[in-house]
Amino acid sequence: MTLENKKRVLLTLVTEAVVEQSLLADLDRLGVRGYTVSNARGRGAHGMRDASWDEAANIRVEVICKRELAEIVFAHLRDKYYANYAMITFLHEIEIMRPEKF
Amino acid sequence: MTLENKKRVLLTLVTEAVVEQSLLADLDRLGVRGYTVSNARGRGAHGMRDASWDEAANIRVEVICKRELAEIVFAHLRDKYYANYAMITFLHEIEIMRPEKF
Amino acid sequence: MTLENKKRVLLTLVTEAVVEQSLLADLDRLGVRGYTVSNARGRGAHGMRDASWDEAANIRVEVICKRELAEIVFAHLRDKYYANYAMITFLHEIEIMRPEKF
Amino acid sequence: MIDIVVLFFLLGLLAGLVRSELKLPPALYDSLSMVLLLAIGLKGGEGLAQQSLLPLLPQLGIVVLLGAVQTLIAFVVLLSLGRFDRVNAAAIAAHYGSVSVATFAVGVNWLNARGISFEPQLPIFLAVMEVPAILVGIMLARGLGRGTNWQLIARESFLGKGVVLLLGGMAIGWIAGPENLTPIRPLFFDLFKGVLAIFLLEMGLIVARQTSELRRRGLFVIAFGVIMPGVFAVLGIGCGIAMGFSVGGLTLLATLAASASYIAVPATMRLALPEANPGLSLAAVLGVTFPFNILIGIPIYHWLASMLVGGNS
Amino acid sequence: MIDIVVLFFLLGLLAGLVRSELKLPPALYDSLSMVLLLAIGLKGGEGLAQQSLLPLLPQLGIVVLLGAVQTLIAFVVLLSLGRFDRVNAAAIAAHYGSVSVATFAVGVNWLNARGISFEPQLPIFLAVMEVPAILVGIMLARGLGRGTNWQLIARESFLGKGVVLLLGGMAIGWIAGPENLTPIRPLFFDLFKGVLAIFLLEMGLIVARQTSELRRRGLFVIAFGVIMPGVFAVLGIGCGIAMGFSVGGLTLLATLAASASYIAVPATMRLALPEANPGLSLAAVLGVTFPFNILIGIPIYHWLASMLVGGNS
Amino acid sequence: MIDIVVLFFLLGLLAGLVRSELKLPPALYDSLSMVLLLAIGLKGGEGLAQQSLLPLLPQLGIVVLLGAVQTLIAFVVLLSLGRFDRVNAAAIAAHYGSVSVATFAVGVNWLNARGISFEPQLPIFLAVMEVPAILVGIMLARGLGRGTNWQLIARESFLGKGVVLLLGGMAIGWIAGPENLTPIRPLFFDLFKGVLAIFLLEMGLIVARQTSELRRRGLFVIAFGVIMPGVFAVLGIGCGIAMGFSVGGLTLLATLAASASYIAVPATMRLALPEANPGLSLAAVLGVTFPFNILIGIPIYHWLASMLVGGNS
Ligand SMILES: Nc1ncnc2c1ncn2[C@@H]1O[C@H](COP(=O)(O)O)[C@@H](O)[C@H]1O
Ligand SMILES: Nc1ncnc2c1ncn2[C@@H]1O[C@H](COP(=O)(O)O)[C@@H](O)[C@H]1O
Ligand SMILES: Nc1ncnc2c1ncn2[C@@H]1O[C@H](COP(=O)(O)O)[C@@H](O)[C@H]1O
Ligand code: NA
Ligand code: NA
Ligand code: NA
Repeated sequence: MTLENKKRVLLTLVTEAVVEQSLLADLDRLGVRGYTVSNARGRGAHGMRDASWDEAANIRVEVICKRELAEIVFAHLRDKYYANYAMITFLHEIEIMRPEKF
Repeated sequence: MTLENKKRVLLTLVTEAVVEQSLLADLDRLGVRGYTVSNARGRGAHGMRDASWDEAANIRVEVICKRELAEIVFAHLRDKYYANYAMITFLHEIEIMRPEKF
Repeated sequence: MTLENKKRVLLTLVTEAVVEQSLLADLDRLGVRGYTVSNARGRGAHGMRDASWDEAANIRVEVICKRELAEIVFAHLRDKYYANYAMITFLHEIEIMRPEKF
Repeated sequence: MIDIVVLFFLLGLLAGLVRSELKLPPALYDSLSMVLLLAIGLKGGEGLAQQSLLPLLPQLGIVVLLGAVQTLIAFVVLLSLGRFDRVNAAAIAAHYGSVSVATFAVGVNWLNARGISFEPQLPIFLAVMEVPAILVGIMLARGLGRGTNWQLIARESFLGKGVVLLLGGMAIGWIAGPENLTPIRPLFFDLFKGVLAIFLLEMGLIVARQTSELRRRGLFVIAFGVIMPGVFAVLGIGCGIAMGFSVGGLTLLATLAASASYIAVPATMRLALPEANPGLSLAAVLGVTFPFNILIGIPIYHWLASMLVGGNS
Repeated sequence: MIDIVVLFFLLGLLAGLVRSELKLPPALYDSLSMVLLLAIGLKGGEGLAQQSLLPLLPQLGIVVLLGAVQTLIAFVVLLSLGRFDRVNAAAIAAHYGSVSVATFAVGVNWLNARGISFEPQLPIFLAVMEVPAILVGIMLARGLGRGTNWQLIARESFLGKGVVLLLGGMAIGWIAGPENLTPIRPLFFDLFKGVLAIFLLEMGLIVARQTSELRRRGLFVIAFGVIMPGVFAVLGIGCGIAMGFSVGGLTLLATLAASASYIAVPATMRLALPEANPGLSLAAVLGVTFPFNILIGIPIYHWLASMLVGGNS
Repeated sequence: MIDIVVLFFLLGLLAGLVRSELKLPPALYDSLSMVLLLAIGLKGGEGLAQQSLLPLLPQLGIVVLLGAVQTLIAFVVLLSLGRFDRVNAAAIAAHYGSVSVATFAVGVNWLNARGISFEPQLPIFLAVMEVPAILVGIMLARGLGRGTNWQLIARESFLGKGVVLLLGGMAIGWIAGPENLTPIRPLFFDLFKGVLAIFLLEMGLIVARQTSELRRRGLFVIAFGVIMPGVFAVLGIGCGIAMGFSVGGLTLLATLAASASYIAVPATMRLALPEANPGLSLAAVLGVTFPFNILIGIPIYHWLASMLVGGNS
């Protein structure tokens, strides 16, 4: 049995927990249909962020959407957050089942 | 040095925390060799699920397996959970090292 | 609008929480520029690891880097951890925006 | 004067309604509820140690029946007057046939603050009444046996956290007896009201989250959430009189009957009746019935009980 | 003798400096800070219940002004002497114009341990002084209105956890009055110092994390972090004398003025002034000012207050 | 009568064995263990403040030796009678040469409940005896130096949470002295037994998880887990007599010697001897020795001590 899967992209970003509210509001405004958030810690250009207290905690956000929308989100993140916040973003293709959801 | 990597698929699903036990039992029964679970929150067709209490918490489950098994799992999730639970599923190809594990 | 994305690989590993410090020190030494860690639980060849207490907790570590470095990391993990620790590793290609970061 | 622990509930409610940043760590909420359950159990067990257990058996039968009957009544009301479909009617009914620990704790506190004593078996009733409504609710929705994983449901019901801590606490209190409880009194008894206060602060925040759902559901849910507990309280008082309870015991049994579950039942229903809309039940239980009971209900039930039995102790 | 709660701070600091494995669960830290905020609020509300509220209004005006003026002074010092850029100067200044609950709690504990009473409105000042510095700081960096999401900032400021719990606790204490507080006294009052001790243990661990950042920042930050609080304490005592406060009240107001925020302000500044370097402010506030105040500052401020008003109660 | 805190252990054990849903938040477990460690330390430090410290040094030497000898004995037994390979024998031996805070706390509680006093330096022994077994165990498995990251091990051992809180608490208790401890007594001393009770509830749940592993391991592990502590308790009493301890002190030192680590040692061994099977050690330590000690061992050790020294204080 083969299910008919459709292609979408999964955009993942890791950034400072302090921007969660503001970031999710941005995603809503850009037309994203859904997202998943989990807590994370890590290291990068902005040093160690070990989640030992609120200021040093990261979040990991995943968004499944069409590639065009992902690029719009990417551009928005770049313009609004890259300069001043610890943040990485990346994306890759995935197969999904219910294209109407994403 | 190039390691000889093999292909598998990584099936990811995000759903309500309340089904964790039942879902993992299903995975066992379907013949999955392992899985990874982490806590998550998010938004989707079923509204905001912000993990503020047990009823509103999500989990994120990852399963590495062969594509054929992934499709069986996909079909099972569709039949048993899609109608009544907040759930998304997606998959993509990955490279692994120890094919006997997955 | 199309952003010019570059390719990297995302290396993911799931292992015992007890090795976190040692593992992250290894990554630093191998020249990795950053990583993201989150808490996880799961099942695999080493049985159920349900995070019910420290000894039974997993972590999920993600590293974005060039393929060559990923293979070095892979080889190091294989040599140092595979025999005695619960661990899985996998990787796949992703698109990133700021190649100088990874 | 409104009880001080209820002021904490109102603070949480207000903070939630104005969408403040206030959030309690989930681990704190779990810890407090564990202490409350154990404390209620220990207190009950301590009381039981001073009396014979035999007369309890028929009483347990009565309250099991009470829970089942409540579920049936709520089901019929929701189906006929509320025009809910079968499954949603059954699911909501199960919430109302079952009980709420938080409401019970506020009731205990209300009586304690007024020096009114009550029968020590009430905490057993609290543990016992959690379950029957769940089983009746599932049967109302599905009929007997068809496609229901009864084993899973039994585990969720009988081995749930609430039941284990309540009955476990009672067993410990019963085995240890008053004197041996002394060393743990500072934590479980002296801090009880402070713990309850913080717990209710969080309840206020949780209740505040139900308002948008509630607004969507309209008047029937609100009316149901206020009137149904009233009716059940009277039923509870009836059962209590049949068992020869004091005014304090009647008040608490009325409170139990009037209360509706928002922990054990939602979790079990989500698995047993997945088509039922969980938001619907929670809007009624948390958005209407819980605040009604702790703000207005308990004093009314006590007044009713005093009227019917005469005397006020 | 150094206060016992301060010994816990030193233990945490030492453990952090030698990089021990000691870590407190974040949920514990949040729970303790919640209990402290509520306890401080309840105590204050209890006191206010025994006096008229009207004379408070002008006093609130004075402390709001105090917070704003402090922010301005710190800004000018940082810009001119510290040669910081405008945004970083404004961000750091906002931390120092605002207040720290932990420092205040240590001050309260210091006075209690010595049987020195203070005016019950001090906790209100604590709540009120959190906000003005934030607004002034943002205006200093950005000017009025340009591109600032004032709505978001207002929510973060006025509905933050600290303000809600402090004012909520005060309201409850005020409504309930001393007698009705009795049942929750064991948790909120008897455990206060133990809770503060564990809280300061964690503060020690947090402060220890600032040392590497501090080393990079050099002498100016250290000097600023010690001298600025001294200056502000004098300002605070001045305001307190204008309001006719007792020595205890003067000491606490000086402590408030000398203290610098490390929770509310950093979080808000990260959103309002993202170009400001958060590590800079925290190194000064946590690495220098907080330990200075609780180890040395408070006794000095008390001594100063006694000097200026005479008498030692 | 069985101690009430042990009843909580049995409740947790039972709940775990019937696979109930009961789970304690990990943050609660961590918080309780922190309070226990600090309380034990404070109490010990308070006692030490009233005596000279010099005679302690040789005593510390004795208990360090005791821990090392225990590890050796256990290693030989496991290698010869148990037919374990070298690494697993060494790893398990290290657990038994080290100590368990939970067991110690139950012992303290047992003595307190019976009004039996003990020497104040026992908590220091608890801190000191955690480490030597780890070092001896690693050397038994690996020989000296070859490929062992001693720096990492030293950090894990000497700067672990348990050691820091115990010694830190002792230092604070010692510096502050009895009078200055008064304000934090309600939290650390009055709540001690309640905290221990909840802690043991969780221990019961943890122990229950070991049963399947235990079943697989067969009789030798069970026999070892019961007999070895008995032997070590006698060794401990011997050392205690050499140091001229009271019956209470002997009982506690026997308890320490008989107890086996399930926190510090497993974590360190996982890093230092990764080939050792952690499930094996935990099955023996948690599945057999811990319950044996708190249910049966402590009263036996006390009886033995009374026999040997005569008198019962
Ligand atoms: N190369 C990387 N691989 C995986 N995660 C990374 C990497 N670099 C940064 N991160 C994550 O992204 C966060 C912000 O990165 P940065 O802005 O580089 O400090 C870090 O705290 C890490 O959690
Ligand atoms: N487009 C999306 N991208 C990422 N996660 C999503 C998306 N849609 C839904 N989710 C996640 O899946 C959960 C269930 O989705 P739903 O059934 O659409 O409510 C949500 O709570 C989110 O955590
Ligand atoms: N097939 C799999 N898919 C996803 N996660 C897995 C899989 N196998 C193992 N894991 C994760 O990796 C951890 C260690 O695996 P193992 O070494 O096989 O016990 C497990 O506890 C799981 O969290
Ligand atoms: Na009911
Ligand atoms: Na200030
Ligand atoms: Na031992």
